[in-house]
Amino acid sequence: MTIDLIIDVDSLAARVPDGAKIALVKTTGGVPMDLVRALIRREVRGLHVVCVPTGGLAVDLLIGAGCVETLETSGVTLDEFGQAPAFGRAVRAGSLRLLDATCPAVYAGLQAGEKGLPFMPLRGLLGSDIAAHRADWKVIDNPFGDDDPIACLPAIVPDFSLLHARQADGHGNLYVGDTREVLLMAHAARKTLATAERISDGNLLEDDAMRAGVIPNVYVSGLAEAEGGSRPLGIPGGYVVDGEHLTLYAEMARDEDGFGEYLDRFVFGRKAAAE
Amino acid sequence: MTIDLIIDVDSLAARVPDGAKIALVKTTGGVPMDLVRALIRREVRGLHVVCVPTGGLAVDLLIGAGCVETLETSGVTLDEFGQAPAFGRAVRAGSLRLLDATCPAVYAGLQAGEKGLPFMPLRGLLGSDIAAHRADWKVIDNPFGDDDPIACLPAIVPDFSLLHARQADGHGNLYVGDTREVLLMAHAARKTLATAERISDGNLLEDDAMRAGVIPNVYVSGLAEAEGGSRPLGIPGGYVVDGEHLTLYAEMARDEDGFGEYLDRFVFGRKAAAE
Amino acid sequence: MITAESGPTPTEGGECRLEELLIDRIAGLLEGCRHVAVGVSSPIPGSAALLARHLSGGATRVSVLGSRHLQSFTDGGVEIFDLAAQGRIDAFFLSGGQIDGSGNINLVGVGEYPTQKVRWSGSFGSAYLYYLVPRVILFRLEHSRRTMVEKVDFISAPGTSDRNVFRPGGPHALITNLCLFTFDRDVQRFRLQSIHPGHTLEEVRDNTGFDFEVPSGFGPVPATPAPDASCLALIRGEIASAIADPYPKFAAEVLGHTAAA
Amino acid sequence: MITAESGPTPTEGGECRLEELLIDRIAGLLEGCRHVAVGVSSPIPGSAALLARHLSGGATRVSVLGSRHLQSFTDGGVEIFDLAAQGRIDAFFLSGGQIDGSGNINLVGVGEYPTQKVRWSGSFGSAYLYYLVPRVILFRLEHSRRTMVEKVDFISAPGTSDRNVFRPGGPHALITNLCLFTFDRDVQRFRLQSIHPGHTLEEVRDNTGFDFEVPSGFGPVPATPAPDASCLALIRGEIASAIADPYPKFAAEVLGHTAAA
Repeated sequence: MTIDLIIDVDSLAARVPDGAKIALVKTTGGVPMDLVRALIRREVRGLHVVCVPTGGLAVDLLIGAGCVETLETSGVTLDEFGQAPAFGRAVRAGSLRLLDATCPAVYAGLQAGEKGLPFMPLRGLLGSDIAAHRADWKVIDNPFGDDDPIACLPAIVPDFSLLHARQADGHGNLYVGDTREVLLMAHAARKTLATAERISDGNLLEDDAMRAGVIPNVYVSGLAEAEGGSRPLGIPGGYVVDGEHLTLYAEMARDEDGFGEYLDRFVFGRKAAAE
Repeated sequence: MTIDLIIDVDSLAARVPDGAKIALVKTTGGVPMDLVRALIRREVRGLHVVCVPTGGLAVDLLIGAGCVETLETSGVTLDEFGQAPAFGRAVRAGSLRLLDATCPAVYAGLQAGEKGLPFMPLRGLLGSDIAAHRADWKVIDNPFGDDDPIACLPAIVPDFSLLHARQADGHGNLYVGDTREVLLMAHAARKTLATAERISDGNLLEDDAMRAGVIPNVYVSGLAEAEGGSRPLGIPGGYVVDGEHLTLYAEMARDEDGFGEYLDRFVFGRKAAAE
Repeated sequence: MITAESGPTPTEGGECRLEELLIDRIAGLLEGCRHVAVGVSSPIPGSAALLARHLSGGATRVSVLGSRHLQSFTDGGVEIFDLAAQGRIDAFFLSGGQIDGSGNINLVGVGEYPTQKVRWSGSFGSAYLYYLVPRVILFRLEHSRRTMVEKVDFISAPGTSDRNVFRPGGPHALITNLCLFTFDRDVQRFRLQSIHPGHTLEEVRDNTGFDFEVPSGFGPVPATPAPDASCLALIRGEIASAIADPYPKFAAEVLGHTAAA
Repeated sequence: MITAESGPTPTEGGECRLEELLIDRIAGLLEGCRHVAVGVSSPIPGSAALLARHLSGGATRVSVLGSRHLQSFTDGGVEIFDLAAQGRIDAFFLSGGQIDGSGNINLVGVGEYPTQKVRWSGSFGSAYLYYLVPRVILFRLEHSRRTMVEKVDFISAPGTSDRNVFRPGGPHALITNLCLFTFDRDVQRFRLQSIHPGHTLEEVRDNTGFDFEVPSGFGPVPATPAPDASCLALIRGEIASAIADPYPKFAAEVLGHTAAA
């Protein structure tokens, strides 16, 4: 079990079939950029991407590279580096099936998935155009209330949660500290494929101080070591976002040609250089 | 804020009025025994005790001392030391309002409380006598299913969660490590009153390794230092249960006289000795 | 959740203790499981799960509640229930102060609820896990008309449910100090599978308050097979050593484990 | 969630920058709050919340998302939403690519959904927090007929709800580069409260696509008061220093904070 678990990043990417539903966490806490680049290189198609609960560079790259069919998100943004250009183009072109959400609705769907529940109720939502366009959400009368409508959201169960951990061990346990949304993602998904800054000796679960921040290996079905695997994004307790690179991306990706050049240079080129 | 927060155990107990709904965690992870003894000394009455999700010595003591009106629990037991004697007597005497539950139902109710939701759905339960005796639970048809009944459980919102942490800081942050049910309890309750093995300098939230296991002070409204405050029970990362004491309790509490002697010696006496 | 009332009852000329026979047999019931969870106070089921893990070459994951090293939960007490509802746990153990012929279990008490003359601890996770875990193994070491009743006084969790109730799980087998039953979900009854060495069908019948199926036409009910020598050595060696983490007393007194081993 | 499009627009003879006026005024709107939360990319609301905390003598708790030191969440991204639903957050800030006269906000885009000609980031937490946080302050530094519209193209979150909708929260005020509105939940309209120094009612009207209430009978609409000297010193000193944790660039360039201070 332990031996099969640990492979390289491209082998992880090979395990994600076309049409898979994948979850990716928001920019600040564990986006597996190396794995995302490997997915683009392997030309994965038809993905349903669940942003937990928002997306950034990784999602914009996957969209621009033509990997995404459905996007479920509360927002896509490059933060202080501007709007996500490939996302905007795809929306205008009508090439994405959009499931616009709001952050707590994504969490609620994942929590239902985590708990093996068919749905979770959630306040808010009623009367918004978000809810109006989500035929998969339903409104019931709160059984404990009196004329009290409340939304119910179906479980979100990704086929794969893809994440980058700051540390892992040889048993496949992942240390993610207090970025609990990553733990939630891993719980909700059928399988979790992870990269980690480093794979250490020993067992993270035996470390009393770290244990509270560990995703146990029961959820993890593939792991690859990838130092700097979140770059040019940051990882808590590691490195911070590379602002120069994000500025460059925002500029290059403004049109399709520039986006293509970016891929050549930083996605396909990176691979070529490594070969 | 910081100064008012830190008081002594008896002052904490004084903040819990008669009739309050209090939550106490299961035996293995943070039962505030010193505080429970202080509640008995102050002769609190009419408590609604929510066991998270089961109870042991603390609950048996509170019941035997006449503090409890309603008991919401998935079980009360002294584990390898036998049945809980005061609980059994109270059931036979009909002096307790019993809300028998099952462990995940207690968690689900607390999660609804944590999320400000009116209810949470939960699988299982249907057709059990547990459900038959819980008029506060309802069954709805799963809005995403077809003839698929599912139970809905109302939020559990304790007035006070009472807990013992292995460490705290002067800001009122509590370190509970991976005993997440204690965090859930604190989230769900209106207020949390805590004791801690020790109150350390600095800020636990600034410690990257510990942060994932911290209950932040936003939930905490009273804190007292109480070294050994879980004894004779244990605290993870600290001491283990005192089997000799539990054996003695199980013996003494077999009848009411013995139970009274136990209180005199270990609850009231303890206080007397300290004065 | 499991009340282990194991005594030192040797079987077959003292070669193998009842506990060892049960450990071996339960491990057999766990074959093919990806993940077996074991509740607190369950040394025999825990040992059986560890044996099943060994026999699977490590393919079977075991989570022993209450043990720090034999479980890997990091989301608090709720995690085992979430895993079960997701279908990530294949087998679990439950017991009952009373168990009836429809597989209903009672962990609450005897008499009319709520002011019962005998009150047990409570239902713990049973009213949930019994519905969701595919192979629930009922384990009770007191096989008598007091425990094996026609109809339980209180249904902590029912053995079967209406067709429209979401219920991937339920009773798989019932193992006692006398015999092994399997549960037939179609007819909603127990079927006697084997009788432990030294006991008889008559003894089982005398001590069981409910009707059960007895396989007919193939001779007498078979005896529960005892573990062979290599399996026994395994139980007394590697398994005893592993179960000593949560259950040192059991490992030492029943399986003869010494701390030095 | 807040798009801060702040420029270096000095007011009243260069004494006080627009940002400082806004920080002071927003802090006033936060008076009496136990807990103010501030979303990402919101340096002005963040500074205002810190000022409100200071003025409350520490009674007001401030949580700044995206900052490590100015928030204490340990349960992941969901915790702020759980706190809001519990009524533990009294004030939050939202913005909108479009805001209309009924308080509806649009963070999604312009044109017919889903293939919109202009697509913004998305609704983030607005379709939840707008319902649950009692004092939501709408903040937008571009006050024009492009942003302040008669009817939004897409309702990320509505300004008001039917009577039977659980809604303890909603719009409290709208503050722009031109003026401050409050929202009257009874008539479901904005009411002009004050106009920032250097601007006029006519300018506000010309740049607003929706109708709003103008208080009448008490002379002209008052000017938004500028912070006094001691408050300005506070903003440029202690507040600048605190907001430099999440927003070093803003603290330096707008509030003149130097790392050494």
